[in-house]
Amino acid sequence: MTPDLLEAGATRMRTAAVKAAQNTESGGRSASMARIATPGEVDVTHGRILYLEDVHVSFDGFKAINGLNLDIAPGELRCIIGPNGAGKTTMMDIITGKTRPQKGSVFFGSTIDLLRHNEPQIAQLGIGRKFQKPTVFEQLTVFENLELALKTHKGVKHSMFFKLSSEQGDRLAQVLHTIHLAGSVNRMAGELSHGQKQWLEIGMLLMQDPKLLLLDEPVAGMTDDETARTAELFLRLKGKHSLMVVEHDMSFINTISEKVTVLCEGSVLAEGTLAQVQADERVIEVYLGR
Amino acid sequence: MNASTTLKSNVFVPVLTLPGRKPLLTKAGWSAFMVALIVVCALAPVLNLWVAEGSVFHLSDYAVRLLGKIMCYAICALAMDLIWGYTGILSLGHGLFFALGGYVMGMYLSRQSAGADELPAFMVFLAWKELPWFWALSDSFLATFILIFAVPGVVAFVFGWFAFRSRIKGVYFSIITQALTYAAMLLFFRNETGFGGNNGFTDFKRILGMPLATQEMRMALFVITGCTLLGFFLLARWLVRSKFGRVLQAVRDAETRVMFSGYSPLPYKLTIWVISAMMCGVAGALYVPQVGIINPVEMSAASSIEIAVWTAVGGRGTLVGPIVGAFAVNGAKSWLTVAAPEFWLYFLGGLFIVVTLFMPHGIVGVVRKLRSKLQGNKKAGVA
Amino acid sequence: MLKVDNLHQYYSGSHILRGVSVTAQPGKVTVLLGRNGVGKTTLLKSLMGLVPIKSGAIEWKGQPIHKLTPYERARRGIGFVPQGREIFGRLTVEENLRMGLAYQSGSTPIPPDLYELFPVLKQMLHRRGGDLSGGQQQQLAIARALAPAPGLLILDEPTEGIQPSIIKDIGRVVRMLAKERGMAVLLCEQYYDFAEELADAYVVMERGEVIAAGPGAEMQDKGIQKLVAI
Amino acid sequence: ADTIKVGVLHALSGTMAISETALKDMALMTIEDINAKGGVLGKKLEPVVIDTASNWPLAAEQAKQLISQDKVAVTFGCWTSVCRKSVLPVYEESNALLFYPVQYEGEELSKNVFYTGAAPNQQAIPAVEYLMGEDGGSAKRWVLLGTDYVYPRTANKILRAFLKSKGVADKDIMESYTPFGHSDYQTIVADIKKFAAGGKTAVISTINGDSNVPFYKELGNAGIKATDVPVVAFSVGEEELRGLDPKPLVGHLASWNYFMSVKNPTNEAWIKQWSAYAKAKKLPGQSTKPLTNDPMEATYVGIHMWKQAVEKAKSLEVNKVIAAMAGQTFKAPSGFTLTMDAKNHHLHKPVLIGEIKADGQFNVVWKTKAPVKAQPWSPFIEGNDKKKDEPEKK
Amino acid sequence: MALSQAPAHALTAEQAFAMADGDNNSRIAAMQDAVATGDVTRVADFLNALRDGQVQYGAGRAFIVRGDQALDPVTGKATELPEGVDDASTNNRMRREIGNAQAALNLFVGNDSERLSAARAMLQGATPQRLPMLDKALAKESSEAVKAELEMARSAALLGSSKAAERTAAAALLAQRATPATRLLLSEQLTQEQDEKVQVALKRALAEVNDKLAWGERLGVAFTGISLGSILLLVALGLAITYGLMGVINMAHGELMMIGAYATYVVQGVFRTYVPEFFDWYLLAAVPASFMAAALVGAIMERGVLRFLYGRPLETLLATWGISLVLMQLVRTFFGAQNVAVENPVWMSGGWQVLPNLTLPLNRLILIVFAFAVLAGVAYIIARTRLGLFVRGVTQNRPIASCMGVNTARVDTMAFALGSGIAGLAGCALSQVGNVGPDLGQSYIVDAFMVVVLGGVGQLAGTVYAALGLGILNKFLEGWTGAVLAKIAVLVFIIAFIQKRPQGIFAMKGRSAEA
Ligand SMILES: Nc1ncnc2c1ncn2[C@@H]1O[C@H](COP(=O)(O)OP(=O)(O)OP(=O)(O)O)[C@@H](O)[C@H]1O
Ligand SMILES: Nc1ncnc2c1ncn2[C@@H]1O[C@H](COP(=O)(O)OP(=O)(O)OP(=O)(O)O)[C@@H](O)[C@H]1O
Ligand SMILES: NC(N)=O
Ligand SMILES: [Mg+2]
Ligand SMILES: [Mg+2]
Repeated sequence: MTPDLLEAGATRMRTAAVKAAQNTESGGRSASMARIATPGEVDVTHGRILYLEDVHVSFDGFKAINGLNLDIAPGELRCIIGPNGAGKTTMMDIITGKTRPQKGSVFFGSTIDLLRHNEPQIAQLGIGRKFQKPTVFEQLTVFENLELALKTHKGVKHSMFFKLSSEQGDRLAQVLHTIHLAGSVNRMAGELSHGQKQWLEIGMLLMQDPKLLLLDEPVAGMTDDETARTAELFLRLKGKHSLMVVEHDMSFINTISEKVTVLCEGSVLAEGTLAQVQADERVIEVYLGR
Repeated sequence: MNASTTLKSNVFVPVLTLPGRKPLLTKAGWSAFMVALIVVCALAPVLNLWVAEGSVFHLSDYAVRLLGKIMCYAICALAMDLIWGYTGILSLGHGLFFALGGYVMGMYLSRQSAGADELPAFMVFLAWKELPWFWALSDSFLATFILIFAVPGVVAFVFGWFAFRSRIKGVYFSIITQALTYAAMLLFFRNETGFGGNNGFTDFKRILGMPLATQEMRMALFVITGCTLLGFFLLARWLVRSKFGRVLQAVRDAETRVMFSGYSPLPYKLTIWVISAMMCGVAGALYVPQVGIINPVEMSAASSIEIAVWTAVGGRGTLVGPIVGAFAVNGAKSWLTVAAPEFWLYFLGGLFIVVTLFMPHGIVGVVRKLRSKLQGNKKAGVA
Repeated sequence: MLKVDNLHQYYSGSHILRGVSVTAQPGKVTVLLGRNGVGKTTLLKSLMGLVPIKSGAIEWKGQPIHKLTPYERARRGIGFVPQGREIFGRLTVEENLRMGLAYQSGSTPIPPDLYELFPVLKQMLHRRGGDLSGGQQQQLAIARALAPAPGLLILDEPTEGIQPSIIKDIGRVVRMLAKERGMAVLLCEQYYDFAEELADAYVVMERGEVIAAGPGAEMQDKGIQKLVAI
Repeated sequence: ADTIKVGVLHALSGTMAISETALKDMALMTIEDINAKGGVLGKKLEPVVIDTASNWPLAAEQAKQLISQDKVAVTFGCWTSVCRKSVLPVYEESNALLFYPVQYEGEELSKNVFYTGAAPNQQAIPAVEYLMGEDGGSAKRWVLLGTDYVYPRTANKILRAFLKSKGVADKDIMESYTPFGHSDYQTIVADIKKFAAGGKTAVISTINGDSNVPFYKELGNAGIKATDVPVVAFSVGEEELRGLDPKPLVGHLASWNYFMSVKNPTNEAWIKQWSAYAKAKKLPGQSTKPLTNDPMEATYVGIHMWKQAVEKAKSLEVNKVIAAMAGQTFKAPSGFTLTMDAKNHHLHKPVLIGEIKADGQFNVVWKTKAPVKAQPWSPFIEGNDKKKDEPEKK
Repeated sequence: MALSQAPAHALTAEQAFAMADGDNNSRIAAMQDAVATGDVTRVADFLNALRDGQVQYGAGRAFIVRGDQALDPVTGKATELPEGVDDASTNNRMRREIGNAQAALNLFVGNDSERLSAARAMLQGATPQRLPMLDKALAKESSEAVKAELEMARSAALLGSSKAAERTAAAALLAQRATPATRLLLSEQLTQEQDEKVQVALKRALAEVNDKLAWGERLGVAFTGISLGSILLLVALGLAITYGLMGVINMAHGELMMIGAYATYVVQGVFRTYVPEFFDWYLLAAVPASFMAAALVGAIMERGVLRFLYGRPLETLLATWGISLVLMQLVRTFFGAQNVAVENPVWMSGGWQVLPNLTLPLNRLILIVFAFAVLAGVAYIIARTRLGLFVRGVTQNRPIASCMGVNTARVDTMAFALGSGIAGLAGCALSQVGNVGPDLGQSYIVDAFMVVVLGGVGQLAGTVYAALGLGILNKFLEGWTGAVLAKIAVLVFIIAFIQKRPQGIFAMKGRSAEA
């Protein structure tokens, strides 16, 4: 190699290093591509399982999330409320890797930077999500839906030779029972009614056995009775799992909540017990109505 | 600790019979499979080689050739179904993989036919002095055998890796696969590329040192093709029956949900894409010695679309369907171009229209419907 | 008046509606209650003509409409808010509202009072429907159905995903539309308190059949909430 | 059987249908004509028509069917070289007979094929010589323009070697290829214009059928006149001009072994016969504007020669017919008596050069005195000097 | 050469015969002789006849035969045609010589514009022998413009002079006139120039000419790119509706174009037969006819087949594939498998000379304008009319649109017919630049899909960018790598581009993209 070539190479290395040092942002999808999800436990020694700091997202200039700060403790059941369009769903999109924020940091435990992972990796790290609009695999049976969601190795080779163990089968049966779909195991998910799909999606989440559950309007379209059962289920999960529940159903929130966060225009408007936030004038103004 | 333990402690769990793991084939399925195997491996050779030519039971050489060719097409259709029917990715580029397999085989056959140290004929008259680098190894059958899988596989892998990584979906994917084959076709058309231009490779004389044009060799190729088809059928069946297959179907229905369930769609799509491409490559390789020519027309847009057409006519998302479709469409084509050379396109075009309008699930769908109706009637009769 | 008589409906072999009869009077709000999967949505869809019925009759303003196509029913003044919002995701909010006015003449303006009810729509007039938040989409779906001032309004779980203050507004509007404009409202609802508050009449379904019906005032006495919860 | 089956294997659909349909009809007319005159060996000919659909592997399969199922005595067919190449092994392996009626690149000789079209020396080379001469415009610079496939590439290879032997330097040759079905010739025409500004230029076009229309239309638009830059084509005949407004093309040239416009009684009678046939059968296109061209003539000649050979051999047996073909003569519509070479399975054919006239016909401006013997192995291709001028017997 | 003398005498029968019979060399000599000595009008008339192939000869005499009347070239009066006459054949060389001879005649007797073009023609094939004639013409020439041209022709002739100084001077003068003709003259002289000094002068002149011409070439490339782009745009616009908006993977799109092209052909035939005097305006009638024909076929397709397939896009691929086979075969059955001829009307033939080496063909110019006019129409309908709104709504959610009171069936039919009609317009346009045959559509279908998809499905603006972008890119590459590699490169570009923008140029972003 000639000296000037060497020189050029050295310059390139230096600039790359500088760039890497300056690159405080996540680097987007490409950054996470090369990275392998760090296996193992989430570090919750600092008492936080989820941690969002100063997150910003805008869509063509519209600020959907605007300096959001939020954290959740392990085992906590946190309710999020807020007006339509406050940014609740967008926040979940950010946590699960679907939307990349322009700015801010999102950590799972104190060590895992979620912005450096893509959706499947985040799911495997232990974050499960239920969508606002129920999404299930319509062309598969209820059983197959649950089986796919099952927490297990999700690689290609493994799935080719996968066989349901009896223990896993038991778990599947329990979940089926929990979501009241035992009678529909062999039905195509696409044939279920709206409410049934909601349950199936919750069931899939349970199969996934995540550390953190993000639930976007889980009781929308459920009867009061079913709502009560859902509440019961969530309360049972609480403690072992961390839950973040978005709902507009105040009575439901009332049954499950300890701490409620009110989101408005992309940032936290108020936080406290339900009674506290319900008494907050601003919350009444923008959300509850008089 | 997990949800199950939480649940266990609180909830009464009734005994529930979960759907068991289904066998690879049903009993009837296995019988049908064995029959097919016997027909291919024993009956056909006997009828062709040992039954006298005048006899009504004689299987003509022409028929052997035709059926052999269609079985190659059936492999393509099967491959297409894995990627399209089960994974929801419509490839308009499978003709490329077929052609690549065919070209690998064609190179070997050309070398065999030209003799040990000679250049293939078309190179001689275009004054190539020596074989270009990519012809290396083409004189070895073992290398050829490996390359038949490797070339389409590697091309598919590289292309698929980029495309799936960029999350190219739906028609966008279809169109770039079309662009890919189209570009490859133009490249292969050029004489200068070194693959015989638009004539491609023809006039093969020997394979493995044996003459190609004997009845026995044709029959051997036929049997190999038939066994390959049946083998691929089982492989495909096993794949779609496994959880792998269900993940593919899930990708087809709701890719986002798949990701949020912790699966990375990329390796799944890539795996089935590469398997599918390799199957097509094998089909191409089997096709070439039987048909006697490989040229860039196999890479034209229409050829790839036709593969999709066979699959759809037979019944997408079933495994018997594409095979039935390949036989039905190509059989009709071979028959009608002779029986009604001026009108056959009306029949064929009409067939596609009728199938889509009245048989949304293809021929197999119609058969299933009839069968369930029959069974329904039977049950009704019993009750 | 809407009169549904002995409706039967099947989804590929399974009997979903088993002889449902319902009426909805102009000027009154009729609420349809029932657990998940009993066939409420199916009933409402068959009223619009979106799913074929096997037998039975549907009458609106004294004329049978069950043979008509959905658009003909719409033109007879039936407005529909489907479950799951079903707005036109790639059309702007304004275009969505224009679609609501499809059978009106081309120059019909979008009624300004819609914006009073749902101010967010005015702000987001030129955003694509699909980009809206879930609740905003629901508001859009309701506004779209109200735009042509239909004589019969069919609502399938309209409060789903909507913030409490707006639910209250919607309740007020529905009552106003029934009382002041004489609209017949058929409302399918899971949110029991909301339903009870609005109901002039109620219908409870179970497994594709009507198991209870009566005037709204009797709901509490008859323990309808319990009935739905079992 | 009391009839003799003969195969007619042409593309009636797909890309090549444009050219080949007329050959199928010509074959049928000739067969009908022969039957009307008593058939062959006292038996009627029965044509078996097959549509290759421009799909060459299918053609190979169909050829097999013709030979083994229909047991035809002979096949007349193919247009493209790739079609011929794909059916060739079938004919050789079954020892059957194929008559191939189209000009081609040579470099082939099969015992089972008779080539009634031109080899390069019967078409391309005389055309170039003409353009070099004073009457052709004394061209000094050459554009070799073709569709990118075997025939143009080979033809141009031969021509380049020929031009070199005539002292033309490499920088005075521009070679350019377009993909199949290319329809936008703006750039190429502009390039020709630019190239032609460097000296007296002629264009040798081996553009494939379908692309000719856009090419010539562009040529006309760009105002390239034949008096400035003549274009001589080897694949443009009367049929191709049918799809064109010939007025802007007047003076551009083609080289063939036959033109419809040649004046002689044989041709007149043949054209009349064809017109009557086209009208009677209501052949689309042909019935309103009957046209004949070189490959049609080659088809016609081929069928007649085969009949003569069969009658000479008094047998349909392939080897005997092949032997009897040697030296067959036939008075062709071109006005010449064509002879089948004793050895190389190619016809001795005259070469005619025509300029396009405003009515889409050709004005013959030059022709050979006598038929020229074909050189399937062009001496301008290295190594061909060692090749034998007859098929290897099996 | 005797051209220097003004012609005075009459054309003789011998001269006429000598021009018609014999080998071309002697005929050309005879022609030059006649121009020099013959009667101007008679010689001009005879030359015209010779050029148009209206001369016959026999028995030592030549005749001008127009229609069924034979004229005596010497007198111009009617005469008897003897038996056994032959056509006097005229090939390119003869035509060229006739042109030169006519120019020489015109130089002295023509009106202003005839003299101007004659003087221009003198630039070609200039030899020093012409000098006396040119000098003579210059001497009596009154028009400045013609004089300037003659000066140029004089320099061109001087380029072959035996004096090096004259050659150098001529080169310098010619350098001022940057045309392909001067370039040809200069470069030809350069190949045979011995004198080094003159070589330097020639090279300088040539460089100067090339510099000036380079601009024309660059603009030419840009124009060809835009032209190709406009064709791609036309070809893709209909598909942008039937596929982009309605989601029908319309494999018969090409055949709808073919129908438009055949409709044009039929209209042309009707004009030729019934109103030949208006033949040149047939295209104006063909435009609506091709639209209607294709729209009708489209409407039948939609009513008969496609309406049963909404929401099953892949099935539409299969059915329309079948329809395309049937349509192609129908055309073969009725019109034959051959191509048919569609002529450019006179007002679309020829070109507009912008620079000496840049002529923009009129038919291409008109097509560009046409393409953008169609685009404007489509954009208006889609974005501004209720039909456009309904189409977009209906294709997104058919059942709900019908609940809004939209007659979805009618909207579907109208939209599909509109898209098909636009394909028909594209076919009409293509008939002016390419083949009209049963396969017309097949050659464009792949390109059409590439353009629509590259632009972003359902994005009209994207379609425009993609069409023009691909056109220009293709033409730019073609000048550089040749047509085959350019096409391959463009395809590879498309593949690479989609990697960067998986939803096309105008990707729909955000949630609505998934909806
Ligand atoms: N892709 C996008 N383009 C433009 N605006 C968007 C996009 N995605 C979301 N928004 C806007 O961002 C805001 C936040 O939306 P988000 O769905 O997070 O609200 P939400 O709190 O979940 O509301 P809801 O309770 O109604 O579900 C809304 O105003 C929405 O219109
Ligand atoms: N497309 C379909 N195919 C087959 N079965 C269906 C289909 N759609 C709905 N069903 C079944 O019909 C029944 C009634 O469904 P429907 O959607 O009307 O219930 P619903 O009362 O509206 O429930 P929810 O309160 O959950 O919205 C359910 O059992 C459902 O599984
Ligand atoms: N043989 C030819 N012209 O392809
Ligand atoms: Mg939300
Ligand atoms: Mg419902």
